[in-house]
Amino acid sequence: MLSALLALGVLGILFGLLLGYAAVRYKVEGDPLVEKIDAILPQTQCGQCGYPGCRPYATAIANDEADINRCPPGGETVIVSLADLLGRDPKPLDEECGEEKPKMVAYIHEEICIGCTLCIQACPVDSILGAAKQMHTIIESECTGCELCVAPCPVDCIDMVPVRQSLDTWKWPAPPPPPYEQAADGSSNPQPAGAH
Amino acid sequence: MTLQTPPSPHIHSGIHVSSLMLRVIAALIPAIICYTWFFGWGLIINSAIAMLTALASEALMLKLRKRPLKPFLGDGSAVLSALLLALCIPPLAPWWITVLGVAFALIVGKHLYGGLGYNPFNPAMVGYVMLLISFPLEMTRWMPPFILEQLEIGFIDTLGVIFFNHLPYGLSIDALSSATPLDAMKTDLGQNNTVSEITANNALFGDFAGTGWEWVGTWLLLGGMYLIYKRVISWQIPLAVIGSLFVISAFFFLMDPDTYPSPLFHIFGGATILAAFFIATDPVSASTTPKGRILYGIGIGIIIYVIRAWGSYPDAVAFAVLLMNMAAPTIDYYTQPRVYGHARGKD
Amino acid sequence: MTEYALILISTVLVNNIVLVKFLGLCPFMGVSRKLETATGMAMATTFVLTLSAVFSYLVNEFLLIPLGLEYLQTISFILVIAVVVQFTEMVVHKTSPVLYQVLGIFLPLITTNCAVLGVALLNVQQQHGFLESAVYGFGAAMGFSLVLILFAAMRERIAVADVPEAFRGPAIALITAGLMSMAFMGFVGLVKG
Amino acid sequence: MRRLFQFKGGVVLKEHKKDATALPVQPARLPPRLILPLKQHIGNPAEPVVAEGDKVLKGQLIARAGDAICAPLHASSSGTVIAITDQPVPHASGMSAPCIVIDTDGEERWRPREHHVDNFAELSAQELRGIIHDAGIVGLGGAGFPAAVKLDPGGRPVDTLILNGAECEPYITCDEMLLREHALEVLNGLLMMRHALHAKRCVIGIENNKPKAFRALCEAVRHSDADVEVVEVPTIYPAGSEKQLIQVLTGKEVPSGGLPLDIGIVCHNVGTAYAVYRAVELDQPLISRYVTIAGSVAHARNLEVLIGTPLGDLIEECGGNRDTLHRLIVGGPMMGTAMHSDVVPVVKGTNCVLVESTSHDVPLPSRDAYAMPCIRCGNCADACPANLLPQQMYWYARARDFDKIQDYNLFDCIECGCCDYVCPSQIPLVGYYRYAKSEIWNQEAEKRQADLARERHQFRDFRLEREKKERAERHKKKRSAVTQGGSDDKKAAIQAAMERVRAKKSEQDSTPKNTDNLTPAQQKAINDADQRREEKTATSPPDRPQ
Repeated sequence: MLSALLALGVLGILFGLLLGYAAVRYKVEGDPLVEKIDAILPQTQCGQCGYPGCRPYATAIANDEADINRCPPGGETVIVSLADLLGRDPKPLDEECGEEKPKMVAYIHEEICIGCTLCIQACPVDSILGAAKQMHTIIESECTGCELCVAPCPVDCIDMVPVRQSLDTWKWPAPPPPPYEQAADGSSNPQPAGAH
Repeated sequence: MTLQTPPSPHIHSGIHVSSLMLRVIAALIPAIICYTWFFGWGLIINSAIAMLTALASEALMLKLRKRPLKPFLGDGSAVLSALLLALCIPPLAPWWITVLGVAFALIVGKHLYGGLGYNPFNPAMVGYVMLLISFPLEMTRWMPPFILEQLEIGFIDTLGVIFFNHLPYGLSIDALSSATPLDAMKTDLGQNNTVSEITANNALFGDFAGTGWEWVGTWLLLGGMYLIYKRVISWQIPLAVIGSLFVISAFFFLMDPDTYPSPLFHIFGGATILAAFFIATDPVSASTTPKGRILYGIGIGIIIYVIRAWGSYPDAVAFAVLLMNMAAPTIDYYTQPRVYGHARGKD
Repeated sequence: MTEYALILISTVLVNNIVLVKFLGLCPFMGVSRKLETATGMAMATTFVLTLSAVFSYLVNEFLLIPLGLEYLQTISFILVIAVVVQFTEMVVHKTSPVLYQVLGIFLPLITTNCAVLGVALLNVQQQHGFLESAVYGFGAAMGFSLVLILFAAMRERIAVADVPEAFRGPAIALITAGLMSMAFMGFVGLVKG
Repeated sequence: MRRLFQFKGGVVLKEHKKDATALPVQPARLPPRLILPLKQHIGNPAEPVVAEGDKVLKGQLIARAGDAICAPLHASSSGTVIAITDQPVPHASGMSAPCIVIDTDGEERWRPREHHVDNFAELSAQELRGIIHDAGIVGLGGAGFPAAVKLDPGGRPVDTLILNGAECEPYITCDEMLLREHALEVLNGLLMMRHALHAKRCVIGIENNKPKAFRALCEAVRHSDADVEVVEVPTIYPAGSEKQLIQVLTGKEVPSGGLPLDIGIVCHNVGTAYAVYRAVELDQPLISRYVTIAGSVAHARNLEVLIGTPLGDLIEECGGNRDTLHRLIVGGPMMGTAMHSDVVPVVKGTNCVLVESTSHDVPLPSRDAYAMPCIRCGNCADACPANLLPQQMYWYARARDFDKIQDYNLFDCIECGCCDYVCPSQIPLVGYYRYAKSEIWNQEAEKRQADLARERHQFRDFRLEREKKERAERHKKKRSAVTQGGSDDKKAAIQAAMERVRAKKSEQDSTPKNTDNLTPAQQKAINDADQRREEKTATSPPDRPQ
């Protein structure tokens, strides 16, 4: 009985030393994964995912505190690429965070704006031009459509406008789902969840 | 009047999936006639049962998935799979064998994966392997060609055997059936007598392969050539299968003619030609890139020989095809052709 | 020499660890969603399996048998495997962090992978020598990797197929694995013994 | 004789070219209204130089080219500019774009001639390119890349200049008729382009199903004994695609993502050569071109059409019925785009108008519905001239997996439609590839925007940080200033403040403002107010500190 304890004890210590040495030699610092996740997120900094911006949400995902389907502006493409990166199952968007809308841009009705700079402080990407008591306006090309400026405005002069489509930004539509996927009684089941 | 605006191109060559499948079925007809000439009405009856089961199970699955029946039943892919499976089943096998095999093939082998175009395995082979493993006895009860037995089993008697297991003149089923040439070769080799002795005294062996079987093989070969000429199947797979089988069997045959039969015997024996031209070239489960098809065919040829020479199953065509079906996605991934404008090396 | 070749062929094809002996099924199902992660997992498992087969033989031969402690085989083998896995985990975490993140729980899970322990115990059961157990370990790992990579490529294609609603995901994967093992039954009897 | 090579794949199509080449080419009727889109080329739109109501002459410049890749625009006929607004333009989306609309006055009065060149050889390459640029010439093969830019090799050697007369799409015969009737002018245009490029060799590629055009070209070359090779290439679609024609004539392959210029080759359309000739020799800008009108029209033919003519006018002129239109295609049946309405104008890149009426008398046997799932038969891979794997690309496009599809080199696809044509399951493959390409471009654009947004967000955090630091420093400085100086500093600070207030106040009282040249009434009002103030301050104690 004693020899059994002795043998296993020696074995344990021997391997412990080996692992200690390996742990030192293969030390890992920093976590490049947060960078990768942040690169996928759409950077609207809107906070709909419950985190104050995309970077905090990325770190939360990296250490498994947050799920990957809480980003409405990113919508399905972000969820699928996050699932791809992290090897998880893509889940539909979490309704509680909002639903996926076409890209919007904020617009200030200049006749109502009183120049109170509340929206300027709220904008996460500084895309509102203006100063105290001066006219405010939104730089359309910089606005990410995060809607954070709509709430603070005391006179509600900001509303969201869909982005204007021009000939260059026009996209070819996806070909219609094949007729054989429409059931015999006409109710077409959705495009196969081929997206994984 | 709103103009139609589909994306280009606006014209089409007019070939349709069903025309492809019907051509393959047509290529099988002469071989079936020759088969019936040698081995009686068993195949015709089995084919009829198989096709009926195929259409029934396809319709059932399409109904379950709420899909329109019209385009799918008409495309002939289910009928083709059923016909190929019927060709691999012994002619006098009981009817429930055929029904079970075809139903399993189509439901599990094809429709569980999403129907036409999505099944990774060849449905006919899935059904055949399931039958071979589950009912070894019925599946090895083959028929010798009639000219050897000097007795013809008429149509009615064959029906009787298949449906009611009732045999004419009180014969027992075992008296009637015999081993296939491949089977006979494997067992006799087991008792380590040489190939030449085996083929000499056993009437089963015709001039270069099993009697009867060699003619069926020739007709299948002609059917296969017709399909290649009509560009219905790619030439790479049959050439690779037969070529690799010929090379490896010739190598071993030259090394030791007594224990390893001749390449011709291997090629015309069993279902090699049927597999090379009709089963392995099923586009859905095979590899799609030109280089990939050659690798896929070579793989099938080698596995057929390995199992026939050292394995325990006499005719390993089904296993070879399934194993290479398994490897097809990986082969496709690594054998992409060089695209226009890309340097030779880097892709 | 042919004797080692026979062992190799028999462990890779005839009695394949996953499809014939049904060992190591949980990583087989878990990691085969994408081809890249499957190749990563295959390499990691090969590394672990071969090393642990060799080390467990050494531990058994020079520690347990002289002291007559054969009954401790399982525990000591698990200890050996745990150490090798921990070592591999550090190496993978250092060399490719993305693979480390994507393998996630399945990397430490190799410790509990029944294929690894199974190979170690089978080595002892079949009284394999040092070189034989190494070849046996390597063969088993090759068998596992081959089947895992083929299965991953197939699953990537099936993932996009129009599979009926009820069979999507693991269900169709299990059916495919079943058909694969049916195909592998063709090799039965290929190698006598 | 030049050795010909073979490109992989391709399909043999039924030509349908006989009917359109029967009648000779004549100018089309002058349309009452011309619609000239500002962007008829690859690059930025031109800037209008005319305003509503201006009278313009035929050939007069109406839109200037900006500095970037652009081509100027000229009035196709004399008339008055009635509007510069958004009009439907020939594009797959059916959307509108800014156009100049001119009502023609029927006089067709030309603008005065601006330059006279008797021998182009004396001009330098730069001057020649200037004339071509000012004439607004773009590639007439259909792409519409400004020709002047393509004629500028930028110092790199040009080994071969290829003139593309292959015209492999069915129904289209505009290049063939142009070669039959103006072979000499096209040849001169080619020599001019050669001069601009200093190309060593010139080759004209033409399909062997156009014998008359080939003979006319050989005749022209013999007549002017120019060292130009006229070569017949086999009639396999898409022989007319730039990459495939280069492969057939030279055996070289254009590097993926690169230009033919990278391998010393420049390829131009025969129509462009003719336009270059007219611009240099006859000082005529690009205002008209040969267009084939085919399909279900009474008599299909080629017409010389003014740029900006609405398609509807052409259809009526050739006896087509505008009310029974089922599908109206600009371009050929393989790569042409179906239009949303027949009011869109002919632009510089329009080479053919293909009409299909609801009576389907001239059937375009297209596939109406998408028939069956893909059986991976590989017919498409055999037919693909770029040697791609269309069945794998379709598989990932359908699954919307846009990274995997790029592993299969999606962007080497030239959208020729061969795979679509031979697919037994009749799947709209090219539709899927276009969808995937525009999604990928869109994702890349969004990625650029996201990176920009991240930078702005990081800068904002940095700015807030900086402001907080500054505010904190200011507080520290102020607080330290107060605490260090002890009480006398404080009194001194108060004293200084008092001084400042008193100074400002005295300065205020001493100088009453604008009290000069007052009317007596105003003066009296001020005095009363001052007087009241004295009484008030005298009686009530000063509540406010003085």
